[in-house]
Amino acid sequence: MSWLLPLTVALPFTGAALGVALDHWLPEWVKQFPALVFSVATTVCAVLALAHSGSAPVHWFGGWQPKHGIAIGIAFVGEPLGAGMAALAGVLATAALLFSWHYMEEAPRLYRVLMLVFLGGMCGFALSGDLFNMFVFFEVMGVAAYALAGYHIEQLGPLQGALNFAITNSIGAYMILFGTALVYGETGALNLAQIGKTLAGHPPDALVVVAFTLILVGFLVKAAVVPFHLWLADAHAVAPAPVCVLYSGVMVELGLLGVARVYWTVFEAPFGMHAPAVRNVLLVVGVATAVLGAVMAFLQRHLKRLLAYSTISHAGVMLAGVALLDHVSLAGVANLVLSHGLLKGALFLAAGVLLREFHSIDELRLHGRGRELPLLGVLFGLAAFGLVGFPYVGTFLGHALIDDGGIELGHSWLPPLLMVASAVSAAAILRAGARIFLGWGPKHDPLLAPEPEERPPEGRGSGPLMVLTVAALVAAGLVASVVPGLQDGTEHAAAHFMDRQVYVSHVLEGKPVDVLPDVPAVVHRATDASLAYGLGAAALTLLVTLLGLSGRRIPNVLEPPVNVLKAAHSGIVGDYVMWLTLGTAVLGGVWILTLTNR
Amino acid sequence: MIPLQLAALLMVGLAGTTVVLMRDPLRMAILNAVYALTLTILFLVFQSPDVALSMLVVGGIAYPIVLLAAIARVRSGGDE
Amino acid sequence: MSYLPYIVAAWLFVVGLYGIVTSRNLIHLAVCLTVTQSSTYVLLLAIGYKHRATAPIFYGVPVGSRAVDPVVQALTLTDVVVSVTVVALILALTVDIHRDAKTVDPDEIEAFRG
Amino acid sequence: MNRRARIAVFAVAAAGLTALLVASVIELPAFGHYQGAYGNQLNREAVAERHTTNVVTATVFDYRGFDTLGEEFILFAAVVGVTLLLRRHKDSEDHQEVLRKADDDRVRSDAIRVVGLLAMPALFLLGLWLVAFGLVTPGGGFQGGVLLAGSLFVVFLAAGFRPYAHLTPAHWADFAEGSGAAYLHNFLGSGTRGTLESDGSMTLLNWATAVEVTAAMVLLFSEFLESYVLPSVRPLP
Repeated sequence: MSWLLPLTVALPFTGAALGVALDHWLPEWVKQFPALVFSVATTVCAVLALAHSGSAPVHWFGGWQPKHGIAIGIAFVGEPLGAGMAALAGVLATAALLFSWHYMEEAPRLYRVLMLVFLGGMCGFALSGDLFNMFVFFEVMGVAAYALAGYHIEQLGPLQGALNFAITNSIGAYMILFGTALVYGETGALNLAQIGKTLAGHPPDALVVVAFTLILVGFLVKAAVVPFHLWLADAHAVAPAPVCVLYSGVMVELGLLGVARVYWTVFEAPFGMHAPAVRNVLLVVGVATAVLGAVMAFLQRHLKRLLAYSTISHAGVMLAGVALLDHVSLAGVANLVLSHGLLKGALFLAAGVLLREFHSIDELRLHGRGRELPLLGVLFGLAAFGLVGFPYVGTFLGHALIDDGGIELGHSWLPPLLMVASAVSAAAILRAGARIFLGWGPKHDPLLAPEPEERPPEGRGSGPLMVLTVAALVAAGLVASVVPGLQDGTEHAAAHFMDRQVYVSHVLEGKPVDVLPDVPAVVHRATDASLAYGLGAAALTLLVTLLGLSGRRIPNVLEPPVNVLKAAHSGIVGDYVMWLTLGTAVLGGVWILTLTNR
Repeated sequence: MIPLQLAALLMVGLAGTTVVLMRDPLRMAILNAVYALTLTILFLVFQSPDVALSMLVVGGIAYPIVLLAAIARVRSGGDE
Repeated sequence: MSYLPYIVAAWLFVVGLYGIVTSRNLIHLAVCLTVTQSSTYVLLLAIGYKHRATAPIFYGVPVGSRAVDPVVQALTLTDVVVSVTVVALILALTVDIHRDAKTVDPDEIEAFRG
Repeated sequence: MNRRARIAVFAVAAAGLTALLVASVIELPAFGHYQGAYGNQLNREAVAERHTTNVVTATVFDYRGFDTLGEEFILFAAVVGVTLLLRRHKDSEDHQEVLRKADDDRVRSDAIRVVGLLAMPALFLLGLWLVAFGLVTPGGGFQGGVLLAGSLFVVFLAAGFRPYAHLTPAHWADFAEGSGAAYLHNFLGSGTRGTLESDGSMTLLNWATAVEVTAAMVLLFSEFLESYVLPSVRPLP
């Protein structure tokens, strides 16, 4: 079934190309359809690829199979985690396009064409098994995403958001390329399996460590991990809501997929002996991201910006899960990506409905006005609740598996911290929801950052199609933790994902694999610890939500650090690039000292 | 390393630095074309004629057009 | 001496970043971004170079002659195209920003705080 | 963070980054002593397998053709993105109106006109030549495409915006860009390797790339030119 894999890129690209080529020759009413048709077709292909991912089919473009053990072409590898990401991208892109059927009134054709290119870029990145090809698709995603961020060209905010996004992510891409060049110089290979094979037994010298750092940082910029996260809130706050669905639900997570993929296929070979050095650094970075994102989310009143910081917080939790370097936690990350993507997508679309109905997206201005939309309020509340990690609801399975992995590896400090982070970020969303849809809490709150008003789209009214899309995403997201067999399936997939030797022999020598042996379709009982953390998170969420609605001032002690935090998120791209450079230098420095044999 | 390569490399390093240090956009656009030319020469002496050609057309046609149009647009500012 | 090309590449990367961090003009900033990117061209082509070798074009040269690496050249070609696209996008944003804010100084655009 | 603090911290960070980069590159194989297997194998086999003498082109259009597909869609997305960003508000102006308002009274010397009119066909032919012989000698669809677009741009320099706009109607440029990009999906094709028809497919791909790049560059230049020539048609919101 390897022919399915290239279709996930070819279909959206063809749709985009035809959309431009035939634009002047098609009647107006026909134009709506192609984007949606191609998006649905892409989703079908990606889901089929996921269904057949048990044998992890490998597609060599142009038929250029490896010769004399050397990869000469570019390969797509349809292993379950990559195919799953492509499928999620397809589902969310389809939801976004459905939602925007009546949403985008300006330049809709350009918008749809860019969405299709964006989708193709994400699928290609998720499936590619070639380091340089990953860079190419990183840029395809990037270029489409930068332009979409600046969609509202008549306002300054979107322009600056798009600019910060484009500059920081481009620098990240060039770091990836610099690292790729170093790797190519050392190994003479670009295929991930080939590089991994060549680097096996190679000592971790400065070249390998720096190449790893550069490639990792490039992906972490996309994944919005502290201190590389600064662009994300700016870009999310201003991009059209349906575009945010793809940013938050897939693009950020693809950054983490990139990290995981290059680590396990390539760098695990030279670093295997020093895994704790990699693990500890990434754990610290992940937890810092989770906590900082949650705190910043709590300080926002601009709903989309609030959701954006909550995404940063979740990206931190996911990075912590990857950082444990353990297959159970990696399976947890996969589950978290799925449930978070669906629920966060629903929340962004709900924010889009609010923007259209009330021409504002400011939590305080919308105080109580959401009472006109009870159904949307219920959906909003359910989606936010799903992000808490309450036992067997929404993101629970992901959190539980990451916690289990952490405890098993002796990092018992990790679960409480992640619990606090997810509780605070969920509380921020629930607080906003309670203010908007229930009219609870005061109308003024000095805690929240002042925010420039976002100018709404021209159109008014939301229409049932939009709310229906939100409802479908919420429903799918809430049950993601109790899909029979999902836990076992992702654990097998994660274990395969981490097995470099099997990957190498499978890709280069065509040795068959069976990634997903018949798993029983059951839902496992969660461990007592993860149930306790789930309940704890729920209690804490409730507490923090009420605290947020009480209108209390923050204690004076906390004011300086909060102000420093706010000031660091300055919106000035020079600052962002400074942080990017500093973060790279520190990460690389730490790893040079801990990873190299000297 | 042959002397030609050494000279081309030093010119690239120098021109790249000058481009960054030049703060006037119009002069920088011109310097950038010079920088592209030094890169073209470097690629030629690195035995990469395809890349050199590509750099030449990009540095000689594409960059100047978009840069000069943007500079002119920004300079003429405030006319609306 | 035999590492000079790589050192020049590293230098260009950092100099470009310096330009971006200190820039007072988005057009200048866009060009600095291309300087950062040009470091990867130099690095890639330097890595693939071989002494006393021809270009990988066997036109008037017998097949089997010692030739430099063709793969890095293919990668650099893609890289050059990417740089044009990014510059074009950033300049388009710059033109729009100038229309709205009457400035192209990244430090003076203040759409976001906190 | 104020500017000075930013630059001070950056200086420290940049010193660290430079040290890292230098520490890594000096462990690369010494300049000129590269030994990688991948490129050698292509150099050995491409000429016989692909019936082309330019191995770089064979890599670009065949072995790693999928990268090129992605690359062309980066260009494609950038052009669509620039069109989106530089669009006139709510499409209130149609193309004819744009042309009517175009400021075409710039004084141009006859010398420029003559040079331009001589240069344009020369550049155009050179562009075609670069594309046509890209599989044999240096050059190819991308380089030739940029040059072709550049030769059309000379019309703007020599004769003004209106003739340039008539020469590059957006509908047809869109059509060319889109269909060129659509054709490039043949990069995905498999099963042609080693046969005579395969170099035929490379030729077609090369020309499709040229069409796509020319159209993309023309659209890109036109967008920037319109924003320059027609500043006043864009109303402030």
